[in-house]
Amino acid sequence: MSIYVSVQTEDFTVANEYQRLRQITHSAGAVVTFSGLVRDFEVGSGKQSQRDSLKSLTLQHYPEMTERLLEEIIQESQKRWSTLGVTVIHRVGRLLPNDQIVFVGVVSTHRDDAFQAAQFLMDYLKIRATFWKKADVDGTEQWLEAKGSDTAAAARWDGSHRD
Amino acid sequence: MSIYVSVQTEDFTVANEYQRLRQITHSAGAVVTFSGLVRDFEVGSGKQSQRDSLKSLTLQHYPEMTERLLEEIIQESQKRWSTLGVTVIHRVGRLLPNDQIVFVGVVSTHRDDAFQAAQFLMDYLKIRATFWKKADVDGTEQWLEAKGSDTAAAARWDGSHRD
Amino acid sequence: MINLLFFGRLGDCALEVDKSILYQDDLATPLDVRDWLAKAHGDLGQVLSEPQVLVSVNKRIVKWDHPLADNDELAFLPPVTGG
Amino acid sequence: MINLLFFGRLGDCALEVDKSILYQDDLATPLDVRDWLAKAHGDLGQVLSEPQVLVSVNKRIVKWDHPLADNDELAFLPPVTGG
Repeated sequence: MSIYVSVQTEDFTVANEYQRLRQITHSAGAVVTFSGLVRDFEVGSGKQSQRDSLKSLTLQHYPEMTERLLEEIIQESQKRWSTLGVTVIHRVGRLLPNDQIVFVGVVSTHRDDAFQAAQFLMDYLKIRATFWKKADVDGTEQWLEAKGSDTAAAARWDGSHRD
Repeated sequence: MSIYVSVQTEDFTVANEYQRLRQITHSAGAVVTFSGLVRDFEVGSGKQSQRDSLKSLTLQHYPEMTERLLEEIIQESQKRWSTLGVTVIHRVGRLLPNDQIVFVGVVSTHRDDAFQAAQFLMDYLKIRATFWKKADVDGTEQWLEAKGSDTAAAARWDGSHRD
Repeated sequence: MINLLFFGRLGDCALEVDKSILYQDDLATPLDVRDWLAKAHGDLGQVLSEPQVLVSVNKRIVKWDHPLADNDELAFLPPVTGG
Repeated sequence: MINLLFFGRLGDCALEVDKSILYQDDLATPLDVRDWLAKAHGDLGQVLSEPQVLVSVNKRIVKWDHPLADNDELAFLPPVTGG
Protein backbone atom coordinates (compact mmCIF):
# COMPACT_ATOMS: atom_id res chain seq x y z
CA MET A 1 0.00 0.00 0.00
CA SER A 2 1.46 3.30 -1.12
CA ILE A 3 0.24 6.62 0.28
CA TYR A 4 0.90 10.12 -1.04
CA VAL A 5 -0.47 13.14 0.82
CA SER A 6 0.20 16.76 -0.04
CA VAL A 7 -1.17 20.12 1.07
CA GLN A 8 0.14 22.65 -1.39
CA THR A 9 -0.43 26.03 -2.98
CA GLU A 10 0.61 24.75 -6.42
CA ASP A 11 -1.87 23.23 -8.82
CA PHE A 12 -1.83 19.47 -9.42
CA THR A 13 -1.96 17.56 -12.68
CA VAL A 14 -4.45 14.71 -12.86
CA ALA A 15 -2.38 13.06 -15.59
CA ASN A 16 0.68 12.85 -13.32
CA GLU A 17 -1.32 11.66 -10.34
CA TYR A 18 -3.01 9.00 -12.46
CA GLN A 19 0.37 7.76 -13.70
CA ARG A 20 1.75 7.67 -10.17
CA LEU A 21 -1.16 5.50 -9.03
CA ARG A 22 -1.07 3.26 -12.06
CA GLN A 23 2.61 2.55 -11.67
CA ILE A 24 2.40 1.44 -8.04
CA THR A 25 1.72 -2.18 -8.93
CA HIS A 26 0.97 -4.55 -11.78
CA SER A 27 -1.94 -5.94 -9.77
CA ALA A 28 -3.84 -2.73 -10.44
CA GLY A 29 -7.21 -3.35 -12.04
CA ALA A 30 -8.99 -0.09 -11.25
CA VAL A 31 -7.99 3.53 -10.78
CA VAL A 32 -10.57 6.03 -9.55
CA THR A 33 -9.78 9.73 -9.43
CA PHE A 34 -11.83 12.51 -7.94
CA SER A 35 -11.06 16.14 -8.71
CA GLY A 36 -12.88 18.93 -6.96
CA LEU A 37 -13.13 22.29 -8.72
CA VAL A 38 -13.98 25.71 -7.32
CA ARG A 39 -17.51 26.48 -8.44
CA ASP A 40 -18.62 30.00 -9.19
CA PHE A 41 -21.48 29.62 -6.75
CA GLU A 42 -19.66 27.98 -3.89
CA VAL A 43 -21.13 30.41 -1.37
CA GLY A 44 -24.22 29.64 0.67
CA SER A 45 -26.37 26.70 -0.28
CA GLY A 46 -26.55 27.28 -4.02
CA LYS A 47 -28.69 30.37 -3.86
CA GLN A 48 -29.24 31.57 -7.40
CA SER A 49 -28.77 35.18 -6.36
CA GLN A 50 -25.17 34.47 -5.45
CA ARG A 51 -24.31 32.66 -8.65
CA ASP A 52 -21.42 34.09 -10.62
CA SER A 53 -20.51 36.40 -7.78
CA LEU A 54 -17.63 34.41 -6.29
CA LYS A 55 -14.38 36.15 -7.17
CA SER A 56 -12.00 33.90 -5.25
CA LEU A 57 -11.65 31.38 -2.46
CA THR A 58 -8.84 31.52 0.04
CA LEU A 59 -8.00 28.31 1.85
CA GLN A 60 -6.30 28.21 5.21
CA HIS A 61 -5.17 25.05 6.97
CA TYR A 62 -3.36 23.91 10.09
CA PRO A 63 0.06 22.73 8.86
CA GLU A 64 1.20 19.31 10.09
CA MET A 65 -2.16 18.65 11.72
CA THR A 66 -3.89 18.57 8.34
CA GLU A 67 -1.39 16.15 6.83
CA ARG A 68 -1.63 13.87 9.86
CA LEU A 69 -5.43 13.90 9.76
CA LEU A 70 -5.40 13.09 6.04
CA GLU A 71 -3.11 10.14 6.73
CA GLU A 72 -5.44 8.98 9.50
CA ILE A 73 -8.42 9.16 7.15
CA ILE A 74 -6.51 7.09 4.60
CA GLN A 75 -5.63 4.53 7.27
CA GLU A 76 -9.29 4.39 8.24
CA SER A 77 -10.19 3.71 4.59
CA GLN A 78 -7.68 0.85 4.50
CA LYS A 79 -9.54 -0.91 7.29
CA ARG A 80 -12.64 -0.94 5.14
CA TRP A 81 -11.44 -1.52 1.58
CA SER A 82 -8.61 -3.32 -0.09
CA THR A 83 -6.59 -0.66 -1.88
CA LEU A 84 -3.10 -0.68 -3.37
CA GLY A 85 -2.42 3.04 -3.38
CA VAL A 86 -4.05 6.28 -2.29
CA THR A 87 -3.25 9.90 -3.14
CA VAL A 88 -4.79 12.93 -1.46
CA ILE A 89 -3.81 16.43 -2.56
CA HIS A 90 -5.46 19.55 -1.21
CA ARG A 91 -4.61 23.04 -2.32
CA VAL A 92 -4.44 26.04 0.00
CA GLY A 93 -4.05 29.75 -0.63
CA ARG A 94 -6.05 31.80 -3.11
CA LEU A 95 -8.05 29.96 -5.77
CA LEU A 96 -10.27 31.19 -8.58
CA PRO A 97 -13.52 29.78 -9.97
CA ASN A 98 -12.88 26.61 -11.98
CA ASP A 99 -9.50 26.04 -10.30
CA GLN A 100 -8.72 22.56 -9.08
CA ILE A 101 -8.93 22.43 -5.30
CA VAL A 102 -8.75 18.79 -4.20
CA PHE A 103 -7.66 15.46 -5.66
CA VAL A 104 -8.32 11.97 -4.35
CA GLY A 105 -7.03 8.97 -6.27
CA VAL A 106 -7.26 5.29 -5.41
CA VAL A 107 -5.83 2.24 -7.16
CA SER A 108 -7.13 -1.22 -6.31
CA THR A 109 -7.50 -4.69 -7.73
CA HIS A 110 -11.30 -4.53 -7.94
CA ARG A 111 -13.30 -1.49 -8.94
CA ASP A 112 -15.64 -1.40 -5.95
CA ASP A 113 -12.78 -0.86 -3.51
CA ALA A 114 -11.46 2.10 -5.48
CA PHE A 115 -14.88 3.72 -5.90
CA GLN A 116 -15.92 3.27 -2.29
CA ALA A 117 -12.59 4.29 -0.79
CA ALA A 118 -12.40 7.45 -2.93
CA GLN A 119 -15.90 8.48 -1.94
CA PHE A 120 -15.22 7.72 1.73
CA LEU A 121 -12.00 9.75 1.63
CA MET A 122 -13.79 12.78 0.17
CA ASP A 123 -16.62 12.52 2.67
CA TYR A 124 -14.30 12.33 5.67
CA LEU A 125 -11.83 14.87 4.39
CA LYS A 126 -14.70 17.37 4.26
CA ILE A 127 -15.64 17.00 7.91
CA ARG A 128 -12.34 16.06 9.51
CA ALA A 129 -9.38 17.72 7.82
CA THR A 130 -8.38 21.14 9.15
CA PHE A 131 -9.13 23.40 6.18
CA TRP A 132 -11.10 26.63 6.24
CA LYS A 133 -12.45 28.49 3.22
CA LYS A 134 -12.91 32.22 2.93
CA ALA A 135 -14.88 33.49 -0.07
CA ASP A 136 -14.48 36.82 -1.81
CA VAL A 137 -17.96 37.64 -3.03
CA ASP A 138 -17.85 40.84 -5.03
CA GLY A 139 -15.15 42.28 -2.82
CA THR A 140 -16.64 41.19 0.50
CA GLU A 141 -14.73 38.44 2.27
CA GLN A 142 -16.60 35.90 4.35
CA TRP A 143 -15.69 32.61 5.95
CA LEU A 144 -17.80 29.72 4.67
CA GLU A 145 -19.99 27.78 7.06
CA ALA A 146 -19.75 24.00 7.34
CA LYS A 147 -22.54 22.26 5.46
CA GLY A 148 -24.93 19.88 7.14
CA SER A 149 -24.96 17.81 3.94
CA ASP A 150 -21.26 17.07 4.44
CA THR A 151 -21.87 15.72 7.92
CA ALA A 152 -24.70 13.60 6.55
CA ALA A 153 -22.48 12.31 3.73
CA ALA A 154 -19.81 11.16 6.16
CA ALA A 155 -22.39 9.61 8.50
CA ARG A 156 -23.42 7.10 5.83
CA TRP A 157 -20.15 5.23 6.39
CA ASP A 158 -20.89 4.67 10.07
CA GLY A 159 -21.57 1.15 11.19
CA SER A 160 -19.94 -1.95 9.87
CA HIS A 161 -21.35 -2.21 6.36
CA ARG A 162 -18.80 -2.30 3.56
CA ASP A 163 -21.25 -1.20 0.89
CA MET B 1 -25.42 17.40 -20.81
CA SER B 2 -22.56 16.32 -23.05
CA ILE B 3 -21.98 12.66 -23.95
CA TYR B 4 -18.93 11.09 -25.55
CA VAL B 5 -18.90 7.37 -26.36
CA SER B 6 -16.15 5.53 -28.18
CA VAL B 7 -15.33 1.89 -28.86
CA GLN B 8 -11.81 1.86 -30.21
CA THR B 9 -8.67 -0.18 -30.66
CA GLU B 10 -6.42 2.78 -29.79
CA ASP B 11 -5.40 3.57 -26.25
CA PHE B 12 -6.96 6.52 -24.46
CA THR B 13 -5.30 9.24 -22.40
CA VAL B 14 -6.85 9.99 -19.01
CA ALA B 15 -5.37 13.50 -19.10
CA ASN B 16 -7.20 14.34 -22.34
CA GLU B 17 -10.46 12.81 -21.18
CA TYR B 18 -10.24 14.70 -17.90
CA GLN B 19 -9.68 17.97 -19.75
CA ARG B 20 -12.59 17.27 -22.07
CA LEU B 21 -14.92 16.74 -19.10
CA ARG B 22 -13.61 19.71 -17.17
CA GLN B 23 -14.12 22.07 -20.07
CA ILE B 24 -17.76 21.17 -20.66
CA THR B 25 -19.04 23.77 -18.23
CA HIS B 26 -18.01 26.28 -15.59
CA SER B 27 -20.62 24.81 -13.25
CA ALA B 28 -18.41 21.76 -12.81
CA GLY B 29 -17.62 21.03 -9.20
CA ALA B 30 -16.60 17.40 -9.40
CA VAL B 31 -14.94 15.14 -11.94
CA VAL B 32 -14.73 11.40 -11.29
CA THR B 33 -12.75 9.16 -13.60
CA PHE B 34 -12.60 5.39 -13.59
CA SER B 35 -9.92 3.55 -15.55
CA GLY B 36 -9.96 -0.21 -15.84
CA LEU B 37 -6.67 -1.99 -16.46
CA VAL B 38 -5.99 -5.51 -17.72
CA ARG B 39 -4.85 -7.52 -14.74
CA ASP B 40 -2.35 -10.30 -15.08
CA PHE B 41 -4.75 -12.69 -13.37
CA GLU B 42 -7.93 -11.75 -15.16
CA VAL B 43 -8.77 -15.39 -15.86
CA GLY B 44 -11.12 -17.41 -13.69
CA SER B 45 -12.06 -16.14 -10.28
CA GLY B 46 -8.65 -15.13 -9.05
CA LYS B 47 -7.21 -18.61 -8.75
CA GLN B 48 -3.62 -18.26 -7.59
CA SER B 49 -2.47 -20.96 -9.97
CA GLN B 50 -3.47 -18.81 -12.92
CA ARG B 51 -1.78 -15.67 -11.68
CA ASP B 52 0.83 -14.21 -13.99
CA SER B 53 -0.15 -16.57 -16.75
CA LEU B 54 -2.30 -14.20 -18.80
CA LYS B 55 -0.42 -13.28 -21.97
CA SER B 56 -3.11 -11.18 -23.61
CA LEU B 57 -6.80 -10.40 -23.78
CA THR B 58 -8.66 -10.04 -27.05
CA LEU B 59 -11.87 -8.06 -26.99
CA GLN B 60 -14.62 -8.51 -29.51
CA HIS B 61 -17.74 -6.39 -29.70
CA TYR B 62 -20.87 -5.94 -31.79
CA PRO B 63 -20.30 -2.68 -33.69
CA GLU B 64 -23.15 -0.15 -33.61
CA MET B 65 -25.07 -2.23 -31.08
CA THR B 66 -22.39 -1.64 -28.44
CA GLU B 67 -22.32 2.12 -28.95
CA ARG B 68 -26.11 2.30 -28.81
CA LEU B 69 -26.22 0.24 -25.62
CA LEU B 70 -23.57 2.44 -24.02
CA GLU B 71 -25.64 5.51 -24.88
CA GLU B 72 -28.72 3.88 -23.38
CA ILE B 73 -26.83 3.12 -20.18
CA ILE B 74 -25.73 6.75 -20.00
CA GLN B 75 -29.32 7.92 -20.53
CA GLU B 76 -30.42 5.59 -17.76
CA SER B 77 -27.80 7.16 -15.46
CA GLN B 78 -29.14 10.63 -16.28
CA LYS B 79 -32.55 9.67 -14.93
CA ARG B 80 -30.95 8.92 -11.60
CA TRP B 81 -28.24 11.53 -11.14
CA SER B 82 -27.65 15.08 -12.14
CA THR B 83 -24.58 15.07 -14.36
CA LEU B 84 -23.14 17.64 -16.74
CA GLY B 85 -21.06 15.36 -18.93
CA VAL B 86 -20.28 11.66 -19.33
CA THR B 87 -17.54 9.89 -21.27
CA VAL B 88 -17.36 6.15 -21.88
CA ILE B 89 -14.47 4.66 -23.83
CA HIS B 90 -13.99 0.94 -24.27
CA ARG B 91 -11.09 -0.63 -26.11
CA VAL B 92 -11.36 -3.67 -28.33
CA GLY B 93 -8.79 -5.85 -30.04
CA ARG B 94 -5.71 -7.34 -28.42
CA LEU B 95 -4.61 -5.96 -25.04
CA LEU B 96 -1.72 -6.85 -22.78
CA PRO B 97 -1.53 -7.02 -18.98
CA ASN B 98 -1.55 -3.53 -17.45
CA ASP B 99 -3.08 -1.99 -20.59
CA GLN B 100 -5.96 0.40 -20.14
CA ILE B 101 -9.19 -1.27 -21.20
CA VAL B 102 -12.09 0.97 -20.17
CA PHE B 103 -12.63 4.58 -19.13
CA VAL B 104 -15.68 6.14 -17.52
CA GLY B 105 -15.65 9.83 -16.64
CA VAL B 106 -18.41 11.96 -15.15
CA VAL B 107 -18.53 15.69 -14.43
CA SER B 108 -21.22 17.08 -12.14
CA THR B 109 -21.96 19.98 -9.85
CA HIS B 110 -21.94 17.87 -6.69
CA ARG B 111 -19.56 15.04 -5.98
CA ASP B 112 -22.12 12.40 -5.10
CA ASP B 113 -23.70 12.52 -8.55
CA ALA B 114 -20.34 11.99 -10.25
CA PHE B 115 -19.31 9.14 -7.95
CA GLN B 116 -22.64 7.33 -8.14
CA ALA B 117 -23.13 7.78 -11.88
CA ALA B 118 -19.60 6.55 -12.65
CA GLN B 119 -20.07 3.46 -10.52
CA PHE B 120 -23.50 2.78 -12.02
CA LEU B 121 -22.11 3.13 -15.56
CA MET B 122 -19.35 0.63 -14.86
CA ASP B 123 -21.73 -1.84 -13.25
CA TYR B 124 -24.21 -1.73 -16.15
CA LEU B 125 -21.59 -1.64 -18.86
CA LYS B 126 -20.28 -4.94 -17.48
CA ILE B 127 -23.58 -6.77 -17.79
CA ARG B 128 -25.24 -4.99 -20.71
CA ALA B 129 -22.75 -3.82 -23.32
CA THR B 130 -21.91 -6.30 -26.08
CA PHE B 131 -18.24 -7.04 -25.41
CA TRP B 132 -16.62 -10.45 -25.16
CA LYS B 133 -13.16 -11.22 -23.82
CA LYS B 134 -10.89 -14.01 -24.94
CA ALA B 135 -7.81 -14.71 -22.83
CA ASP B 136 -4.51 -16.12 -23.99
CA VAL B 137 -3.26 -18.10 -21.03
CA ASP B 138 0.17 -19.46 -21.81
CA GLY B 139 -0.71 -19.97 -25.45
CA THR B 140 -4.17 -21.43 -24.87
CA GLU B 141 -7.05 -19.18 -25.87
CA GLN B 142 -10.28 -19.30 -23.93
CA TRP B 143 -13.38 -17.11 -23.82
CA LEU B 144 -14.00 -15.68 -20.38
CA GLU B 145 -17.19 -16.51 -18.54
CA ALA B 146 -19.50 -13.81 -17.20
CA LYS B 147 -19.04 -13.26 -13.48
CA GLY B 148 -21.89 -13.60 -11.03
CA SER B 149 -20.36 -10.76 -9.03
CA ASP B 150 -20.96 -8.40 -11.96
CA THR B 151 -24.65 -9.29 -12.07
CA ALA B 152 -24.83 -8.72 -8.33
CA ALA B 153 -23.08 -5.36 -8.64
CA ALA B 154 -25.58 -4.13 -11.21
CA ALA B 155 -28.52 -5.44 -9.19
CA ARG B 156 -27.73 -3.05 -6.34
CA TRP B 157 -29.05 -0.16 -8.45
CA ASP B 158 -32.48 -1.75 -8.84
CA GLY B 159 -35.37 -0.06 -7.15
CA SER B 160 -35.90 3.61 -6.70
CA HIS B 161 -33.19 4.53 -4.23
CA ARG B 162 -30.79 7.21 -5.39
CA ASP B 163 -28.10 6.29 -2.92
CA MET C 1 -31.30 -13.38 -47.07
CA ILE C 2 -30.81 -13.61 -43.33
CA ASN C 3 -27.34 -12.60 -42.15
CA LEU C 4 -26.07 -14.60 -39.21
CA LEU C 5 -23.60 -13.44 -36.58
CA PHE C 6 -22.14 -15.48 -33.75
CA PHE C 7 -20.28 -13.69 -30.97
CA GLY C 8 -17.80 -14.78 -28.35
CA ARG C 9 -17.41 -18.51 -27.87
CA LEU C 10 -20.43 -19.12 -30.11
CA GLY C 11 -18.28 -17.97 -33.02
CA ASP C 12 -15.81 -20.81 -32.38
CA CYS C 13 -18.64 -23.33 -32.75
CA ALA C 14 -19.95 -21.73 -35.92
CA LEU C 15 -16.80 -21.63 -38.01
CA GLU C 16 -18.29 -24.03 -40.59
CA VAL C 17 -21.66 -22.33 -40.77
CA ASP C 18 -22.69 -20.32 -43.84
CA LYS C 19 -23.31 -16.83 -42.41
CA SER C 20 -25.84 -15.95 -45.07
CA ILE C 21 -28.98 -18.05 -45.36
CA LEU C 22 -31.91 -17.81 -47.71
CA TYR C 23 -34.95 -16.13 -46.20
CA GLN C 24 -37.76 -18.70 -46.35
CA ASP C 25 -41.12 -19.41 -44.79
CA ASP C 26 -39.99 -22.22 -42.51
CA LEU C 27 -37.28 -19.99 -40.97
CA ALA C 28 -39.77 -17.47 -39.61
CA THR C 29 -38.17 -16.85 -36.17
CA PRO C 30 -34.73 -17.02 -34.49
CA LEU C 31 -35.93 -20.24 -32.86
CA ASP C 32 -36.58 -21.77 -36.30
CA VAL C 33 -33.10 -20.76 -37.41
CA ARG C 34 -31.56 -22.22 -34.28
CA ASP C 35 -33.36 -25.54 -34.78
CA TRP C 36 -32.38 -25.58 -38.44
CA LEU C 37 -28.71 -24.93 -37.53
CA ALA C 38 -28.85 -27.68 -34.90
CA LYS C 39 -29.78 -30.27 -37.52
CA ALA C 40 -26.55 -29.80 -39.46
CA HIS C 41 -24.34 -28.71 -36.54
CA GLY C 42 -25.28 -30.55 -33.36
CA ASP C 43 -22.60 -28.92 -31.18
CA LEU C 44 -23.65 -25.44 -32.28
CA GLY C 45 -27.32 -26.24 -31.68
CA GLN C 46 -26.43 -27.28 -28.16
CA VAL C 47 -24.54 -24.09 -27.22
CA LEU C 48 -27.17 -21.87 -28.86
CA SER C 49 -29.81 -23.55 -26.67
CA GLU C 50 -28.09 -22.63 -23.42
CA PRO C 51 -30.47 -20.46 -21.41
CA GLN C 52 -28.00 -17.54 -21.10
CA VAL C 53 -27.69 -17.12 -24.87
CA LEU C 54 -29.58 -14.09 -26.18
CA VAL C 55 -30.64 -13.32 -29.69
CA SER C 56 -30.85 -9.98 -31.48
CA VAL C 57 -32.42 -8.93 -34.76
CA ASN C 58 -30.99 -5.84 -36.41
CA LYS C 59 -28.99 -5.11 -33.25
CA ARG C 60 -31.95 -5.18 -30.88
CA ILE C 61 -32.38 -7.96 -28.34
CA VAL C 62 -35.56 -9.87 -29.21
CA LYS C 63 -37.46 -12.94 -28.05
CA TRP C 64 -36.82 -16.25 -29.77
CA ASP C 65 -40.22 -16.09 -31.48
CA HIS C 66 -39.60 -12.63 -33.00
CA PRO C 67 -40.75 -12.64 -36.66
CA LEU C 68 -37.89 -12.50 -39.15
CA ALA C 69 -37.98 -10.44 -42.34
CA ASP C 70 -35.83 -10.62 -45.45
CA ASN C 71 -32.40 -9.00 -45.00
CA ASP C 72 -32.56 -9.16 -41.22
CA GLU C 73 -29.32 -9.41 -39.27
CA LEU C 74 -29.67 -12.20 -36.73
CA ALA C 75 -27.04 -12.40 -34.00
CA PHE C 76 -26.47 -14.97 -31.27
CA LEU C 77 -24.95 -13.49 -28.12
CA PRO C 78 -23.42 -15.36 -25.20
CA PRO C 79 -23.22 -13.56 -21.81
CA VAL C 80 -21.17 -10.39 -22.21
CA THR C 81 -17.83 -9.99 -20.46
CA GLY C 82 -16.75 -6.40 -21.06
CA GLY C 83 -15.47 -3.75 -18.70
CA MET D 1 4.72 30.06 27.22
CA ILE D 2 1.50 28.85 25.64
CA ASN D 3 1.27 29.56 21.92
CA LEU D 4 -2.22 30.42 20.73
CA LEU D 5 -3.63 29.81 17.25
CA PHE D 6 -7.04 30.86 15.96
CA PHE D 7 -8.27 29.41 12.68
CA GLY D 8 -10.91 30.44 10.17
CA ARG D 9 -13.32 33.12 11.32
CA LEU D 10 -11.95 32.83 14.86
CA GLY D 11 -8.79 34.46 13.57
CA ASP D 12 -10.72 37.57 12.53
CA CYS D 13 -11.95 37.96 16.12
CA ALA D 14 -8.50 37.45 17.60
CA LEU D 15 -6.50 40.04 15.66
CA GLU D 16 -5.76 42.04 18.82
CA VAL D 17 -4.87 39.06 20.96
CA ASP D 18 -1.29 38.38 21.99
CA LYS D 19 -0.61 34.92 20.51
CA SER D 20 1.96 34.03 23.13
CA ILE D 21 0.86 33.93 26.76
CA LEU D 22 2.79 33.15 29.88
CA TYR D 23 2.27 29.61 31.17
CA GLN D 24 0.84 29.97 34.66
CA ASP D 25 -1.07 27.96 37.26
CA ASP D 26 -4.43 29.62 36.74
CA LEU D 27 -4.34 28.85 33.00
CA ALA D 28 -4.25 25.10 33.52
CA THR D 29 -6.68 24.05 30.75
CA PRO D 30 -7.99 25.34 27.38
CA LEU D 31 -11.17 26.29 29.22
CA ASP D 32 -9.18 28.50 31.61
CA VAL D 33 -7.50 30.18 28.63
CA ARG D 34 -10.82 30.74 26.94
CA ASP D 35 -12.32 32.30 30.04
CA TRP D 36 -9.24 34.47 30.48
CA LEU D 37 -9.43 35.64 26.84
CA ALA D 38 -13.14 36.40 27.25
CA LYS D 39 -12.39 38.85 30.05
CA ALA D 40 -10.35 41.14 27.80
CA HIS D 41 -12.07 40.33 24.48
CA GLY D 42 -15.79 39.76 24.97
CA ASP D 43 -16.54 39.10 21.29
CA LEU D 44 -13.80 36.52 21.04
CA GLY D 45 -14.94 34.82 24.24
CA GLN D 46 -18.39 34.52 22.75
CA VAL D 47 -17.34 32.87 19.47
CA LEU D 48 -14.89 30.56 21.25
CA SER D 49 -17.78 29.37 23.42
CA GLU D 50 -19.91 28.25 20.49
CA PRO D 51 -20.52 24.50 20.84
CA GLN D 52 -19.04 23.67 17.40
CA VAL D 53 -15.65 25.16 18.25
CA LEU D 54 -13.01 22.52 18.94
CA VAL D 55 -9.72 22.91 20.71
CA SER D 56 -6.41 21.17 20.06
CA VAL D 57 -3.20 20.96 22.02
CA ASN D 58 -0.03 20.27 20.06
CA LYS D 59 -2.14 19.49 16.99
CA ARG D 60 -4.33 16.87 18.70
CA ILE D 61 -8.00 17.53 19.38
CA VAL D 62 -8.52 17.51 23.16
CA LYS D 63 -11.27 18.16 25.67
CA TRP D 64 -11.61 21.60 27.16
CA ASP D 65 -10.29 20.33 30.50
CA HIS D 66 -7.10 18.87 29.02
CA PRO D 67 -4.13 19.83 31.22
CA LEU D 68 -1.80 22.36 29.63
CA ALA D 69 1.99 22.22 29.91
CA ASP D 70 4.61 24.89 29.27
CA ASN D 71 5.33 25.42 25.56
CA ASP D 72 2.07 23.81 24.46
CA GLU D 73 0.50 24.95 21.20
CA LEU D 74 -3.17 25.64 21.85
CA ALA D 75 -5.42 26.09 18.80
CA PHE D 76 -9.07 27.05 18.49
CA LEU D 77 -10.80 25.46 15.52
CA PRO D 78 -14.18 26.39 14.03
CA PRO D 79 -15.99 23.76 11.94
CA VAL D 80 -13.81 22.79 8.97
CA THR D 81 -14.84 23.59 5.40
CA GLY D 82 -12.31 21.87 3.16
CA GLY D 83 -12.77 19.68 0.14
